[in-house]
Amino acid sequence: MVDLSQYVPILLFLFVAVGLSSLFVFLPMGVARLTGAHKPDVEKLSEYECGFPAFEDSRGQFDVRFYLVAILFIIFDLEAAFLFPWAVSLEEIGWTGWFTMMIFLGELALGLVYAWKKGALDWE
Amino acid sequence: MTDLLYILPELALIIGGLVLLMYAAFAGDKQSGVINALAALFLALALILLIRQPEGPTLVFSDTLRVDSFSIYAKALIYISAIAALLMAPRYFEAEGYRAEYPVLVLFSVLGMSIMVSAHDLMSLYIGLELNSLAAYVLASFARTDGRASEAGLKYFVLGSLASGMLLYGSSLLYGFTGTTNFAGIADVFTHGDNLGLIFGLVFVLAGLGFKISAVPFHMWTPDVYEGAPTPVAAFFASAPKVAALALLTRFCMEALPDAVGSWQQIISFMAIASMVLGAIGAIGQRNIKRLLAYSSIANVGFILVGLAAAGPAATNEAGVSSVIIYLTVYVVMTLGSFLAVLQLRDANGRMVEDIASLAGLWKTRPGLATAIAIFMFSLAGIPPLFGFWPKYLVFQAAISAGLLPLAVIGALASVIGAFYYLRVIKVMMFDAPADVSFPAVGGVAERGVIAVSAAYVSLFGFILLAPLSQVAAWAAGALL
Amino acid sequence: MTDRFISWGMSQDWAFFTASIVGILLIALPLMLAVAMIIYADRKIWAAIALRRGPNVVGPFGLLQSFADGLKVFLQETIIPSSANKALFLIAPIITFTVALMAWAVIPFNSGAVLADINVGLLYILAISSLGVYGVVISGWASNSKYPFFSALRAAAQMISYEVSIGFILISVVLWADSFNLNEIIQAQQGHGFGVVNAFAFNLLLFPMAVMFLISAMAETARAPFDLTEAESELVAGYQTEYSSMSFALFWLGEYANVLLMCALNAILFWGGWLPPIDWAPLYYVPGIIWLFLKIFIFFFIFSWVKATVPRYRYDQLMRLGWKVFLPISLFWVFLVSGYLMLTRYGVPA
Amino acid sequence: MIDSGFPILTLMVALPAAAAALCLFLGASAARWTALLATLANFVLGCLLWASFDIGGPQWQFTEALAIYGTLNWKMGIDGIALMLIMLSVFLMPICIGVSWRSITERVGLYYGCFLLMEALMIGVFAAQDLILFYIFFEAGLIPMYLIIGIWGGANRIYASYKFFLYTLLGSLLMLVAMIWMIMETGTGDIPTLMEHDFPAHIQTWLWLAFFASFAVKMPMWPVHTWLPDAHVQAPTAGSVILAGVLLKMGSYGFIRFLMPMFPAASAEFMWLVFALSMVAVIYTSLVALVQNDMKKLIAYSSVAHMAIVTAGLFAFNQQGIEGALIVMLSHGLVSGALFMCVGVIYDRLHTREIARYGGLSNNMPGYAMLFLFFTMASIGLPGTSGFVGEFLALAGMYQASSWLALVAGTGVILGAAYMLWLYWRIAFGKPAGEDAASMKDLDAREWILLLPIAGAALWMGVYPESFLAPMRKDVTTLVARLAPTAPAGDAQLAAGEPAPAAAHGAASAHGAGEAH
Amino acid sequence: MIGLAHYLTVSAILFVLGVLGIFINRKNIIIILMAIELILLSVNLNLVAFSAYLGDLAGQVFAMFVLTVAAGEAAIGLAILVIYFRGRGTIAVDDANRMKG
Repeated sequence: MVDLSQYVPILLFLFVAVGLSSLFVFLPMGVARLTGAHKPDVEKLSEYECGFPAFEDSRGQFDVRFYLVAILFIIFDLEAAFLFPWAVSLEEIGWTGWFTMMIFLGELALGLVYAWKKGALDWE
Repeated sequence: MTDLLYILPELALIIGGLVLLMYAAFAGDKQSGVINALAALFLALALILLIRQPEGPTLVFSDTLRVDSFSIYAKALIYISAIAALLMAPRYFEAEGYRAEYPVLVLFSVLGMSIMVSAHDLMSLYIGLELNSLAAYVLASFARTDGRASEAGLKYFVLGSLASGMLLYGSSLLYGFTGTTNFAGIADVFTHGDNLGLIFGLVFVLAGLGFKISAVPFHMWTPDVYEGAPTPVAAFFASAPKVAALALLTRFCMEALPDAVGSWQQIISFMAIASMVLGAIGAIGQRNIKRLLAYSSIANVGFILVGLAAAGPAATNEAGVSSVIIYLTVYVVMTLGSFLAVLQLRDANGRMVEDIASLAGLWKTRPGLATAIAIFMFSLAGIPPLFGFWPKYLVFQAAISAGLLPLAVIGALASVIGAFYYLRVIKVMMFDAPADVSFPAVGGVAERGVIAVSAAYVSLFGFILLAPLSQVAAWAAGALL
Repeated sequence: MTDRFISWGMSQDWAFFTASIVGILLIALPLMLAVAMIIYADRKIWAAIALRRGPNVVGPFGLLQSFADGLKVFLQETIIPSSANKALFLIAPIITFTVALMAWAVIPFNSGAVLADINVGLLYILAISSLGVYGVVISGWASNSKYPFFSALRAAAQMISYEVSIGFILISVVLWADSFNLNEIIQAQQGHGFGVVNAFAFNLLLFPMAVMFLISAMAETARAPFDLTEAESELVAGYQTEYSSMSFALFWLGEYANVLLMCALNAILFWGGWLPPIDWAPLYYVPGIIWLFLKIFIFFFIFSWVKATVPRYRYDQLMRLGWKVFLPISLFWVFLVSGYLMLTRYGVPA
Repeated sequence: MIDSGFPILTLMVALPAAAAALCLFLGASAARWTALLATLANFVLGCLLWASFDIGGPQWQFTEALAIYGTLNWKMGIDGIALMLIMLSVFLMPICIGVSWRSITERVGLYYGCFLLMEALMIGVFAAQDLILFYIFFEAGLIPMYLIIGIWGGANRIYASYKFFLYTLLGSLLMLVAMIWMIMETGTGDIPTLMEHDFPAHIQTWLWLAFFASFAVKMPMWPVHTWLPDAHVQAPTAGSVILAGVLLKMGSYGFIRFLMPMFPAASAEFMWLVFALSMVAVIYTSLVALVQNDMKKLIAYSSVAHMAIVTAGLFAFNQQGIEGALIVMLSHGLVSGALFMCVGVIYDRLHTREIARYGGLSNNMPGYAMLFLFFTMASIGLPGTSGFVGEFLALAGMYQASSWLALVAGTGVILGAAYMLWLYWRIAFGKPAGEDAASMKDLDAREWILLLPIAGAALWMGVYPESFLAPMRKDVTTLVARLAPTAPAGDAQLAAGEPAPAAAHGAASAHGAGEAH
Repeated sequence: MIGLAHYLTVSAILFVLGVLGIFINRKNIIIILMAIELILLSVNLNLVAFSAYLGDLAGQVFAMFVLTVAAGEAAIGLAILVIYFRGRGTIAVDDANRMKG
């Protein structure tokens, strides 16, 4: 198997970072209880809505365009996954590899053109 | 670069698909009729290129694709049924406005099927399958305003993805335990016996493919999708992808698992029995004709799997494979004809009539159509002298010579159960007093011509073409042996 | 550093472990300090451009302002709205801050001065920075309040939109450097511009990418003029609206850590990283870390400058810029750069 | 007469088939005439066929063969038995057309199309010399019959048509599997070859059962006969005629053509089963017939009883038994068809088949009463009618095989006399059940024309059965010889001390049939 | 040390979780989409682990394909879900029952 030891510092970093941020979140909560700053009441704990009590559930329907962006993102971001290994191995795969990827990119571009013409990229 | 010469039909489909996609994007839905015709033309072009293809067998693209007589035949069948599915579409969508993406999606889907039937590697298998499926998911929910269509699309998507997941999981195990994704390489490893990992892989792959061909117990999506999807889409689903998936399954079994016959034959036999029996039983209570056809397709897949199971032993390879091919050929004609006929069923307001009970007295208003439907139904039931009998006979024959007598006997019993619901359609059309629904004649001469031709083909006339059909099937089957 | 610990009598594994922990602390603690200072700098620059004074009360020249703010939020009460999903509500700032720190693990501060010298450093950064969006989305969802929710949606859409073009932009750099390792990318820039300038940005083909990357970086970190996620007039404080105390501060810190990271990436990918600007021997006597910090600060200045002067984009303009301008251009640039490299490096096809 | 190379059998199949296709597109009157002309033409062809048949010549005559694909061949040819059954079909067909001349007013084209198709398929069944070809003809008959019962049938026609279709399909699909197995095993689907092929005994058992499943349903034998009364009652008159007249004969033809010569050992093994079923059928269905209120149902049950005599006679495995069974088949084909037509005649007038609604018809319909009486007598087996010859021969054959069987079958014949006579008594004598029954008109010209030929044929068969027996005799001898090695000895040899086969023949000639050649 | 068997075990667990997620989940269709992704991820884990174990690149190439196709699949799934939601106003699994039989 591949030697993963060079990733160990990253793992350690993860532990440290999580520990540090948890500390930042939870320590003040404890401190606040000690100092007496912790005084919750109903009004304080209600969510913010321009000074009014909330009218309706906040997680209502939202614009379908967000979904559209998500869909487009999935496609275009993951197609890039093919580009990364390609980019660093151009030397080995040569012109065949280049042409292949260009055809792929061309199709991707056609997809973009289609989405564009269909108005998927418009926010209005 | 010479590899490209072997995929000219596929290239035609890709380029056609992309060009039409752009055309669709720029010209809009007003041009969808033109795009539909162009897509059919591209398919015809692919068909021509296909016929001119060297019959090989040739392995191209690092042995991931195999071009041989089997793939050529299966592709021809797929292209022809796709053309038929395209031609029936515009009129169906007339009411809500035909959209130009439909033919493009069909092209892409067909491209995926093309890759499927040529696949000689787990990767190309997967890519082909997904290319087909992804387009198919969209096609299933193509009628955006119809709640049933989106539900059908959703169900198809979820279960189809689950199927791909299982297929992939099996593929990954096969890859891991054989060290290769190539069919020939996998076959090599199997010659040294199998182990648990390989068997698991095999089972998962077959289960995944079982979903795609809607074999029991992986059939749950079929009735819903057939009912919910727009009728031309259902017709398309019932024909071309079935051919592709079954051809793929056949190729996979014959090329990757020739030495694991004992393992896959059991699975296929089980699926065959379950599909034949449950397909027949499930259809009995159906009131919607599209659902009925869905169950009929499940049952028919069961019969085809009998042929595939029979193709296992070396002695009956050819008989089994060619029975599968012939069954597919005839089935495609029957099912396309049936769906075309169903497409004719519109009431005075132009709404589709799918309720079987509303067909009552169809014989009075549309005698020709009723006769055609009756022919298709009897043929699907496999009653001689209609041609639908012949493929059933062939798979039984193959099964018996492969020593799978129980399959043939159960198949025979299932045919009787199956005959029951086919008879019901005929009964409603021919025997019952006319319902209130009137069926004005719709569709052009071409559409009715296709119905007539396919009805003629599955009637007695099929036997006239028996010899050439059998020879072509033997030629195609020869590539896998 | 590992070797030094070994020489102190530690076993190989322990030495590696200790060295890593020390390295982590050497990154994380100064980073937090830097963030505090950079917040101060931000306010000062902004004030100066607006002809105001900025913070000038706490400490000399107001230098301790950030620390005072920090102490204040630390002692504040942490309010968790009653309708919020409590666990998620608290996890969101942790994610944001953790991710903001984690990305620094592969940033080279000097030749060899990198915590984890992995061969796919750039991919790592892309991956980690993509995770940042989770903090935002989770906070918006968990708050169960309208403004955070909408803000989170906007933020998510905005961040992922620009991530796409960032991905393609980076391909151009990777093509040229032929590596994902950040150190190797930096080294590939030595004498790149006209044989003397240590920067990809002086390459005519890559300069547009450098500009686009800078702009995308601003959008990715939701800095002005792309700070639509917390456009006060529309969304109050965006996804942080319901947060208070240190949870709020963590978003804040994370945001600035990300800004610094983006500045560092700009410096590393296009402006030579820890290399001196000119490929001239005397300059190499100055430690690389100084050059890097200098470049980071210059970029931060640019960030602040833009924030102070450029009016905020509308959301549709933002999306249009990402999808209709940057994406096609960067896509085309992949073709251009790779084609150029193929011709120059590997010759005309036979 | 007919050149041996002339494909007359194909022509006889093709002519009605083509006419059937034509009828679908014709109007009512044109379709009627087309059907009539086509069936008459086919009858003429049939007469030519009979006239050219070389009695005592080769076993298979008028053979033609055309390879279609693989083991499927268009192979036709007939022996004497098939000839007689084809004759029966072509003789009954124009009469059927005539029967429905007025009663069918809806979808006339389709109706006659179905009938003509039936004719083509029936001739095909009897002439096919290829297993699969036979199967195709055999099975295809389901479709037109399903439509005939379902579209033009009585009130409960849907149920009857389903039952008819599914019962017969179930049986024949099992037969198909067995056929495929046989083809795989021997590499040929040629029926004459297979008739001489010796399958291993244990396999014969299974194959026999599969074939039996099909033919027993078609025949129909007790207890799978239940579709028949329903089908008969619901079918239009002509449908009943063709069903009783020819379709049932397909089952017994299958016994003679397949079950017995191809699997002699299994046939001997299952002799007890056939006998048992036949005995039950004869007694049981006769008793059931006694209590029927519906005329058609009564005749339908009588058909089951008659067919039981056929099976019993066939499985006696001797010349008399089989010849008798064949004559019963032909006779039943004519007589029961005629009886159904007689029912149809009064049904057309009163639109009910309930026996109680009629009575005293001999007063207002003397001609009808006379003909009905004749057919009743023929059905009972009065000497001088066709029924007598067949039943006597069959009983004689049965007696050789098993005296008990003969006893029970004889009882059945007596019971048959009882219910038929009682039926006649209730209808023709006594007081009219009502005004309407009393005012019915006697037979018109059309009905006379239809019924008289059948009466003539039945009479001919009763007086000079040799005309019909002669073509079949050699085939029966061949069959008996084929069965001889495995045939169990009967318990009642008539002529003890003499060589058994000779004695058997002697018995056959005893009642005047004589040796024709 | 973590060996092939560990990877396979984790992958198998993920796979089973994914399948169960599809069948047991009766709440929300989005969860089904996630379960599908989980299945594909388990496959990828398998492929990459095998690839590393065998020293054969094919597995990683396969994994890339799976990844990309999974993206396409997710996109299409989401699109269909949006259409479905628009028509039905709910994405509860139990509500997907307009067709029966």
